[in-house]
Amino acid sequence: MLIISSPVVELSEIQKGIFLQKIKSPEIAKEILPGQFLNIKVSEGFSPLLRRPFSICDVEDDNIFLMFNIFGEGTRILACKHKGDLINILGPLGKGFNFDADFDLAVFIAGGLGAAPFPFLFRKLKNQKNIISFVGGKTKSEVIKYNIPNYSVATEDGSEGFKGNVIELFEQEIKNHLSKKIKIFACGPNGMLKALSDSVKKLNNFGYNLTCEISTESAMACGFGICQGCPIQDANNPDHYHLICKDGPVFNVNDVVL
Amino acid sequence: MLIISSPVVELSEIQKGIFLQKIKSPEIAKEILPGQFLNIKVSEGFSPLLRRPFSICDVEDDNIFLMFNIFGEGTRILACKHKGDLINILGPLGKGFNFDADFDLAVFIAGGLGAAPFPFLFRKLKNQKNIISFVGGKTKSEVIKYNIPNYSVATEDGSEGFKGNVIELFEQEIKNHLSKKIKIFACGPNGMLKALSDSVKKLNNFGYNLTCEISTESAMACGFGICQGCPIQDANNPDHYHLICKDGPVFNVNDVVL
Amino acid sequence: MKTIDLSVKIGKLKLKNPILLASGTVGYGNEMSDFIDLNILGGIITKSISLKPRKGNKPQRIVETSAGMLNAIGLANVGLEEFINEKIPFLAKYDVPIICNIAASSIEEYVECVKSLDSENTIKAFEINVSCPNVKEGGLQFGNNLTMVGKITERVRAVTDKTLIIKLSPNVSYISEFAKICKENGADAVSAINTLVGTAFNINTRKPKLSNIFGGLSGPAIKPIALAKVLEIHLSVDIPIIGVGGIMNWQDIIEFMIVGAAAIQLGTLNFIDPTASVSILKGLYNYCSERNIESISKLTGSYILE
Amino acid sequence: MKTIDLSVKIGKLKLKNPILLASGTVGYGNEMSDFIDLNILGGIITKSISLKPRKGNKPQRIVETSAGMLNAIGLANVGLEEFINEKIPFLAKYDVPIICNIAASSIEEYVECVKSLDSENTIKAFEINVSCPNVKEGGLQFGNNLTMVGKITERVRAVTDKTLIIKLSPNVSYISEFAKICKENGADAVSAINTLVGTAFNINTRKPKLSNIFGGLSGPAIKPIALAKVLEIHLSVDIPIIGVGGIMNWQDIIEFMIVGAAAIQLGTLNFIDPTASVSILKGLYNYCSERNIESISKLTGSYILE
Ligand SMILES: Cc1cc2nc3c(=O)[nH]c(=O)nc-3n(C[C@H](O)[C@H](O)[C@H](O)COP(=O)(O)OP(=O)(O)OC[C@H]3O[C@@H](n4cnc5c(N)ncnc54)[C@H](O)[C@@H]3O)c2cc1C
Ligand SMILES: Cc1cc2nc3c(=O)[nH]c(=O)nc-3n(C[C@H](O)[C@H](O)[C@H](O)COP(=O)(O)OP(=O)(O)OC[C@H]3O[C@@H](n4cnc5c(N)ncnc54)[C@H](O)[C@@H]3O)c2cc1C
Ligand SMILES: Cc1cc2nc3c(=O)[nH]c(=O)nc-3n(C[C@H](O)[C@H](O)[C@H](O)COP(=O)(O)O)c2cc1C
Ligand SMILES: Cc1cc2nc3c(=O)[nH]c(=O)nc-3n(C[C@H](O)[C@H](O)[C@H](O)COP(=O)(O)O)c2cc1C
Ligand code: FES
Ligand code: FES
Repeated sequence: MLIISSPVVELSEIQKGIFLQKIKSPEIAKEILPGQFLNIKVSEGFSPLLRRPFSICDVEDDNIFLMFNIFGEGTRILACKHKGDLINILGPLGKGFNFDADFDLAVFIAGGLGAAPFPFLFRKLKNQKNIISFVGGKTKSEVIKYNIPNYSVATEDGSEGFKGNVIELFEQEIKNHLSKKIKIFACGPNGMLKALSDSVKKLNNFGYNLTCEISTESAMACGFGICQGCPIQDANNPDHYHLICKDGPVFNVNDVVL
Repeated sequence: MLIISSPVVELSEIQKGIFLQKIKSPEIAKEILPGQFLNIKVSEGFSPLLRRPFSICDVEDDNIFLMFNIFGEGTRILACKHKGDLINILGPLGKGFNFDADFDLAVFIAGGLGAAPFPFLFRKLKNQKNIISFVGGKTKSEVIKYNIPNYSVATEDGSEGFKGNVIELFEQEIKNHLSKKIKIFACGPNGMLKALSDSVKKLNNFGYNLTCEISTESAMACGFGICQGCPIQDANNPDHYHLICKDGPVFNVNDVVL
Repeated sequence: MKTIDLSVKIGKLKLKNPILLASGTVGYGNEMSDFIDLNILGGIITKSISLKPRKGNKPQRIVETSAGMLNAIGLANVGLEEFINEKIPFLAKYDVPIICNIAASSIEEYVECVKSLDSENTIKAFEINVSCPNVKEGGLQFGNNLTMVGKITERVRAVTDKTLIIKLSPNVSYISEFAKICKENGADAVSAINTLVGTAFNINTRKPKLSNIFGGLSGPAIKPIALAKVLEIHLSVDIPIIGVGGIMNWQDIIEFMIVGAAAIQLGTLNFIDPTASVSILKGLYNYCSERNIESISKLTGSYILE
Repeated sequence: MKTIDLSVKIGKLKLKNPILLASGTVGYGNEMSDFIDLNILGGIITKSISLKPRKGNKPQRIVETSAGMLNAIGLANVGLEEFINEKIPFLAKYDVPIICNIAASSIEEYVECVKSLDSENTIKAFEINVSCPNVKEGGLQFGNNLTMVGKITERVRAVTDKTLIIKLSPNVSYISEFAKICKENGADAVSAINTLVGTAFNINTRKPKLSNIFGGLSGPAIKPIALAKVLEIHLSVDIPIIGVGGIMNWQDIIEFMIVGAAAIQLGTLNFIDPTASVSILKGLYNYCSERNIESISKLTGSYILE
């Protein structure tokens, strides 16, 4: 874990309202793994007070990439950084995806900005595994496909691809692949992860054996395990919470209760 | 009184650490008078919370000028504004110098950043009155002479001009002018204004008749008379404070106790 | 445009909207009238008035802090007589309810002030300041003393039929106990909160930044505390609450109403943006309109705690 | 380099410098040790420990506010047994005083905890948390009750000879009364302050942002209040005070010491910059050095009020 100030190289708007920030940070680039995150200080002083957590979106040589939209004050400030401005980064944080494991087909499922961690995961898996992806959003303009391989789209209003949510699409399509050894990697809103979790459990009850890792979110104060601010219910012990920042943000779907 | 967002035209560093900010604000330019001030919101949100008061330094056509150094957070933010950035201005505020009055010789006395209001006052008086100026500072680099006419310099360390404070220099030099009808305009730290006040009173006790206006400072919350945050003792009524923002910032030296 | 009823009631007092300007942050209205039409407001609460004029504390009276400010004005005010003669005539020209805030250093002084002002038609309600942290006598000595707050309420209630509001101190463990005693003694409403006691020192001189040493903390820094105090009162006492503390925009007002405020006061915000009420009114209107809330008063205490 | 003595004393406890890390903002030290050498610190105050493990409150536990944050962790902790077996061995490796913070919902539980821990050599002092705003039992019920705080102090004092610190609630009118009763009952020092009660609501759902509804406000927003509480205690009770609340840099520490703090705690700052103590130590050193202050402890209560 490092705390380091690194310069912005470039900010691009990959689609309306979705920003990709390239930061030169060889130290972070060297260490970080897909599914891990960074806790970013968006301003010099203490306004806003807390750091903001962002998934590592991609890594290319010495550069790291963040993907975000303008959500509130913090992301607004971040989107105003100019080339050369220093950004204070704390990370790499948390446990990322376990992508070395034994599987034939990787399934990416991304809801909205849940697309953020996949470019890096794709970079690590390509040429090694087969990958199919499902990306979803309320409407066409909210679907993010940036560096996501082999994708099908679901939109709730039917403005692009399958009409419905991305988990319904997944359920429909996964049937064609159930003979393979499947590992699902998912990131998105809680509701989506919950639906996915139910879906996977159902399939596994039918005797299939899908592995599924989900990347979860929570308000955070520290991001590295000292504040106890980011609990998620442990599925195996009703008296225990996992910490999303330290034990996660990626969990096996069987280990947590959403 | 207006509240208006006006664009920065240019920021120049007129000498090391001293900034001149040119802002296009025809509405303010039209109304404001020398010695009045503006209360500036330096950031978009509420950090820092309060506006920052600045004297009007100069006016040229539609443009107004502020002069400042980087003192704390607010002035640091102000100095980072780029061309075209909007600055929210509340003003014109307070009572300025009474420069139409009947006098032959205007005497400007400026301590450090107390030089700020004089370029505009000079613009109004030139071609109409004789002016001499005394500018002072701890050391050479702190003396500001920007658009101040006909000046003598005092530095406490003797690095430029007279060695001593600017009021001592004034006392020494004014002797050559006492036959004229003199009006003094002064701006600077409280200690300087206090020394000047004593000096003027001494001379007037000797039978001279110097008029003297001083521009005072105080921490302010509102700048327009509603918070009662900026009192200065009324010289004529021990039970009363004047408000620097509303009754001042310029006072006749006889009206206040420093 | 839909018609949304923005009006609210505080006891007998009907306000056209929930926006009041807080005592000590609007003077007696004249300076504010340079910036906005006072008639758009729900009401104006005048700077605390005392029987005799008060000079207030020596400078320095103001210190900025993180997302807040300390003030130690010391209730500087023109006194009852000048208020009646010089300030009320100006306010009388407007069609906006004037709430007269009163400060005093004895029960008798409160009573005398209210008595002398009760016949002024321009004054529609009294807000009794028992909670100023910046004066030696009265102030917190009263505001943090349950019995005293009860007595003041009772005695003032006896001399006026106008809407009576007690402005509570947040510098107590359980503000709801104070709200309760106000209600029992006949108050029509309570305002929550006045400022919190704070201080700041200059590390070079080692002297206090405020001549009064202690001051009152206001501004966005205190909003979470003010919200908690309003909710605490709303959860246990059935009395109209006027929410105040750190409100900076219309969203904050909705939040205060949800936790129990019937109306709110803008304080520190007036110093930074005296025109804020204009955009705030639009924000309140839109919030209600988008959610089909016909009357904003429905929001009061509409929290869902599960 | 001049030699400046940065050490301070809290009762019998000598600290190499005034910087303690506050309970609940440093866990049990292990995560922080990834960022700094724990040995540079004056001391570490462990997360509140209770007799049995506590799961803590449901999410959401954290809300950011203006220059502050609300937390409602609910004293989530591993419990006494795991603390002794798993956490102390790690802390024992360092040459830094460990202050064990204890939370409980009855006097007996406090006593039992302290008794069980008293023989641990690694623990150099106890900080008794009578002021957590985020739990139903204990917490403020105790912290705002003068008699109860006195009793807890007395009973805990009876079972330990180690330095005993009581961590006071700021949610009271006169914190000095509490400091006084702590002193009378044998406490060696008090910590001031714990968090202030606050809340925040989502205006779309009308639900509280924290599952616990109320939370504790910390961060720079509360600094002026914390300073005032420390000064209030220092002005009237002769007991070492550990200042805490909103400290963000070395200047804040000097300010706390000037108003009366013998040592200080860094809280929320640890979340934002876990390495802060390194630059802070330099700042403290330089401040003293430039002013020829040979021992930083001379700053404690060095205010000039005129
Ligand atoms: C592990 C993790 C990874 C994330 N990765 C990304 C990413 O790659 N791209 C992206 O756009 N967003 C990501 N988020 C969400 C991102 O942290 C929030 O959008 C961001 O904090 C909003 O800050 P703001 O100041 O713009 O919004 P504000 O609403 O002003 O923030 C106010 C407070 O709420 C917190 N907050 C707001 N939204 C969220 C949220 N959804 N989750 C957690 N805390 C929140 C903020 O951190 C802050 O403390 C991630 C969150 C987590 C926990
Ligand atoms: C009528 C008037 C005219 C002024 N004109 C000028 C000018 O032309 N050029 C210039 O450089 N400065 C001027 N000042 C001083 C200027 O307002 C302060 O330097 C500025 O507010 C510092 O803000 P900051 O955020 O950089 O400093 P900080 O120290 O971060 O400010 C903290 C707080 O203290 C207040 N404050 C700090 N210094 C002063 C001060 N000297 N007087 C009053 N309040 C202060 C700030 O307004 C703020 O509320 C003037 C002040 C007044 C009252
Ligand atoms: C400069 C100043 C002066 C104040 N004067 C008074 C006063 O005279 N009487 C009173 O009851 N409250 C007074 N207050 C308290 C405010 O009315 C209000 O309760 C407090 O500022 C909290 O609201 P805010 O955070 O929106 O400012 C004053 C506040 C400030 C900042
Ligand atoms: C997330 C969090 C958890 C805390 N947990 C505890 C605790 O377990 N015991 C305790 O005595 N204080 C606890 N506190 C209070 C801090 O120790 C400290 O008193 C308070 O945060 C004020 O300091 P600060 O403003 O520097 O954070 C906690 C504070 C925070 C922010
Ligand atoms: S965010 Fe602090 S423990 Fe997870
Ligand atoms: S600054 Fe508010 S009255 Fe002068």
